[in-house]
Amino acid sequence: MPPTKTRPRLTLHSQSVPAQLGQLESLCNLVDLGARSSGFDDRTSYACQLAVCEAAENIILHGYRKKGGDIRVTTRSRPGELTVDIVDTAPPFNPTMLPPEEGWALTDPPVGGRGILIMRRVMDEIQYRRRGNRNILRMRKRVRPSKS
Amino acid sequence: MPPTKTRPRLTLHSQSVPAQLGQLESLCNLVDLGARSSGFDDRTSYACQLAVCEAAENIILHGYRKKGGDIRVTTRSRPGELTVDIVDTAPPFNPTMLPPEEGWALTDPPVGGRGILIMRRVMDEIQYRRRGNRNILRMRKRVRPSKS
Amino acid sequence: MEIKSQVYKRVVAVTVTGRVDSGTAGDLEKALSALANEAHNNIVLDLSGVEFLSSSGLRVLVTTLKGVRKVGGDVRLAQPSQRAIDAINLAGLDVLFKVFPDRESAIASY
Amino acid sequence: MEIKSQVYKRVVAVTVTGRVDSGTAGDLEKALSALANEAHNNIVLDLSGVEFLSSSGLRVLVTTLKGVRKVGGDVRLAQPSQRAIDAINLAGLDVLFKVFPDRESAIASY
Ligand SMILES: Nc1ncnc2c1ncn2[C@@H]1O[C@H](COP(=O)(O)OP(=O)(O)O)[C@@H](O)[C@H]1O
Ligand SMILES: Nc1ncnc2c1ncn2[C@@H]1O[C@H](COP(=O)(O)OP(=O)(O)O)[C@@H](O)[C@H]1O
Repeated sequence: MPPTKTRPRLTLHSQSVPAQLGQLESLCNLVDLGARSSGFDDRTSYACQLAVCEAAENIILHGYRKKGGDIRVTTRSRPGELTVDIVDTAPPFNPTMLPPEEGWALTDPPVGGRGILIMRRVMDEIQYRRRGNRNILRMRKRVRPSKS
Repeated sequence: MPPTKTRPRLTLHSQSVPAQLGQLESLCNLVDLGARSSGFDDRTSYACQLAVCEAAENIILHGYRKKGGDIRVTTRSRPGELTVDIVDTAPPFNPTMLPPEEGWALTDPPVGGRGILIMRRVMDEIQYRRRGNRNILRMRKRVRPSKS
Repeated sequence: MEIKSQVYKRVVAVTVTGRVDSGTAGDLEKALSALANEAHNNIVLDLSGVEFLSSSGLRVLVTTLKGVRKVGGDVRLAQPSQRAIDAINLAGLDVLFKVFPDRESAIASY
Repeated sequence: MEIKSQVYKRVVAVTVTGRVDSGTAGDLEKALSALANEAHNNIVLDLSGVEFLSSSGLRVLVTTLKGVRKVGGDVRLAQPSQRAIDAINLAGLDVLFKVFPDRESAIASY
């Protein structure tokens, strides 16, 4: 008889905030909640917070610019896996289409362009969809359970 | 009727050590005992230790030189007053006869001659006697009782 | 975020604590460029108390570095927190900054 | 007495702890003159752990000071213990040494 397949417990956290830089810390706290629900350690949670913060920062600065709008962040936690959806209604932008970073000389380091690099390095998957007037950015982070 | 005059309690500590530099710490400990018996605080005790250590060091280095001999240190403690006798059988030397320090230029500070200066600055009285083959150096330190 | 700086003869030690993101990076930029304007170009950044460092903060670090390098200065990091190190590494900027285990050795490296 | 030294680019920080009297001053002299021989002439003496400092120890400090001054160096004191300060003051040598409240500012003063 095959073993009974039980679906791992799913935990959701979701928050919608106005697109303001002062809200970034609040979004980080949400991501931290989600990461903890997935059983991630502090360092992994921090990496996820960084990645989401970079995405949200871009939406505020490059997406909505000075115009207002909202950002909704939803986390889905399963043991060892965190999925984060970041949804906004700014003009369409697909960060997954950006070409990979070009090399640079130590004598002339790049001043910007670190945000999407950080997202890519932290996350295992990044998907972009446009639905109606919404940008939906889905990021996924997996952590192997440590042998304890 | 005049008030009864009670002589303040006297505490004695005494130790004889071979004239070796390695014994200085032991003499310091004795002086510390005496200073505590006089009710001195840590800082005042330290100053007394410094002064006695300088005298003993001189006896070892300039008095006995390489030749052997003993140094006896005796402390007499009364509340607020410490008397220390330092006795040796090295050639006669009267440190109280040394002229006071001459001024020196900041550009050419004196390398030595600090020992007797320290004794004089720490102690309220320094007396020297020669008895038979013995140098007897008596130092006295007084501390006003603090209003507590 | 809190910024404290200690100006020495040849070096200025800047202590940054708390959260450095796009909400606060502007203040850091102001503080660091003020020091550069006063010709304090040998900078030690004490990042031991940094709790969050986003790309906006990193941008300030790199901008400052490029500025002081032009006049022979440098930005060196003292006892960065694990979070500061992680952010710098993830951004691929670890090659840019000399890191020292304590303020003393960072200051004495100039 | 224990002596530790940390050699930096322009400064060497020497930490002296314990009892410095004629029984131990010779070792301090050896350590400091070895540094001078290697042309480490900007010396910071961390005296925070000094429990006793007799004229023999002070003699070493002054000798070292005179030696390094000849080649443009200095001996500066970092966070001296109250006992170290008392000995230096009683010996009237406080005018010779710059004193700093911590190692960092002493090192950065060069
Ligand atoms: N949500 C967005 N809407 C529009 N443009 C964006 C968005 N996110 C990123 N971009 C563009 O992609 C570039 C790279 O972004 P990023 O790697 O985060 O670096 P930075 O924001 O420091 O420039 C940005 O400079 C911007 O031109
Ligand atoms: N017990 C002693 N016997 C003989 N000479 C002494 C004695 N104590 C001190 N002196 C002489 O007095 C000088 C000054 O002593 P001091 O102030 O302690 O400085 P230092 O010992 O560093 O020279 C000594 O150099 C020594 O010539």
